[in-house]
Amino acid sequence: MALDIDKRETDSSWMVKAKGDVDLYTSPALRGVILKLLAKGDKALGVDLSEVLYMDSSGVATLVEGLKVANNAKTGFFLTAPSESVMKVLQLARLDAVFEIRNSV
Amino acid sequence: MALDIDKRETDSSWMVKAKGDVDLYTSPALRGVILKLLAKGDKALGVDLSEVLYMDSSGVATLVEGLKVANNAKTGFFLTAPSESVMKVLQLARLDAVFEIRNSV
Amino acid sequence: MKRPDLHLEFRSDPKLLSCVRALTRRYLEDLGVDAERAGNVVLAVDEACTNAIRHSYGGRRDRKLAITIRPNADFIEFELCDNGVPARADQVMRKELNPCDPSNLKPGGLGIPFIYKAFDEVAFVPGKARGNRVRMRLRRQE
Amino acid sequence: MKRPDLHLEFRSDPKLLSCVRALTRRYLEDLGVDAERAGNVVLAVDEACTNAIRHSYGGRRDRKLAITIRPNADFIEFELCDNGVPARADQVMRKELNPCDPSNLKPGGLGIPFIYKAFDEVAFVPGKARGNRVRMRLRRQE
Ligand SMILES: Nc1ncnc2c1ncn2[C@@H]1O[C@H](COP(=O)(O)OP(=O)(O)O)[C@@H](O)[C@H]1O
Ligand SMILES: Nc1ncnc2c1ncn2[C@@H]1O[C@H](COP(=O)(O)OP(=O)(O)O)[C@@H](O)[C@H]1O
Repeated sequence: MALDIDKRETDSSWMVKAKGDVDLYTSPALRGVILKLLAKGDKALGVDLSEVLYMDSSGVATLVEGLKVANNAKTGFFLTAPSESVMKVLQLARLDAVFEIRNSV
Repeated sequence: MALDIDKRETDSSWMVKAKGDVDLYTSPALRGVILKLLAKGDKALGVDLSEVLYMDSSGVATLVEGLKVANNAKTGFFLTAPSESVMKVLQLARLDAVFEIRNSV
Repeated sequence: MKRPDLHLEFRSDPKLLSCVRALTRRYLEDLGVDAERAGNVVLAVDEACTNAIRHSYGGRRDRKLAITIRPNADFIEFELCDNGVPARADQVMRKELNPCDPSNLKPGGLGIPFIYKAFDEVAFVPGKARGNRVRMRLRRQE
Repeated sequence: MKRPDLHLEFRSDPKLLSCVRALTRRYLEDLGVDAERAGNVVLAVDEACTNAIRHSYGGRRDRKLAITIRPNADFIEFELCDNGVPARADQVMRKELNPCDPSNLKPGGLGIPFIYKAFDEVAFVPGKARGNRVRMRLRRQE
């Protein structure tokens, strides 16, 4: 299943929106986009997960890696409106308190 | 996948509503309900296919058998609001002109 | 020959057909096959399985069926194998449907036409003593 | 032993995991497993496959994986087999996750805990020379 990835710039941040399943096949593309935007280092990065209906541990690892890189660079990193199934996986991973989660898009 | 089958009586007809996939596994149950109601012979019979998202040739055969029995008994027999995929199968079977198809439920 | 993408063996139980359809549908969607063609192929694969259960195995639910999905440069090939009664060649030949005559309704006889309609190439290969292979090919359009 | 309901062989290509998930999900739905448990099982099966592709096969996409789904009176059993590098027993032991320490973020190490979380019984059986079997059992609640 292909993952659609859209980028959008706002005044305060970069927003990356993923649509589809994030798994071993698709997470490398998401990782590439996230790391490239973080490398610019100019703005906070938000990942919109409202239309991700499935995410596995490779997707979670991608988000953790993004957060680590952002923390080291003192850049903001947040998740926006994760779908119910994404929230469940973050909870299973005991990572739901580690990410800044914003509810609206 | 289980098929839900509901019966409902109106002034002029029996309405049978199926929800789910109609295939080799589930069509015998639908056939049973249709033939039993037709055996009463008191009212027209409508089959509501608005929530059938998949139907195979065994489902089509069930409807054809119902229509034959109804024709022989001079009872009305109609299909109500078939979903797009049910319409496609009836068209593939070249049977779309044979059934009375009503649009609203 | 390259390893097939998918090879699904399943018990000849009508209850399992919804799983066969789910797998087939997802595979076609992932390849980007458009919804109309994919719908026809899902139906046709289901019909081939239904025929194998009913006719090759006489409705027995404890036998083995296998579908192999193999893509190559030109086609996506679906092959269904059973070990039951071989089909008679004259009954599985290409057949097209005419608009049905309302005074001559027959419940049945749709599976074979649906299979030929969905696929670009179809070959029924009955085994000598037993079994059938149904080879169904969809031309790639990407 | 009774014939399994489903036995899916697939190429070790991450692209095919969505088909494995679709099949697993539909099978569980048809059995009436509730959505929360089914979601955990779909994830866990996917993680077992992901581990086999990454660790047993070192990312090679042309190897064979097989999942067998066998129901019995008490359990639904999923067994994943590969022919790759056997896992080290100490790395695939039951592991539970604690709330993550934000100052010590590690991307990884989630697959094994997800597998033990979803299933009621899990056994990793590394082959002597090569291969792994991962036997995962879900207790029936119907
Ligand atoms: N797998 C099979 N094994 C044996 N006979 C078969 C098989 N598939 C089809 N046939 C034969 O072809 C005929 C036409 O099949 P089909 O068009 O699906 O209609 P139906 O199954 O409703 O009779 C069947 O009645 C059967 O005699
Ligand atoms: N199928 C396998 N074959 C070989 N080693 C495995 C297999 N599955 C898991 N392992 C080992 O167990 C470790 C933990 O797996 P897991 O919890 O999924 O985390 P990760 O894959 O992110 O390292 C892996 O790093 C690997 O060393």
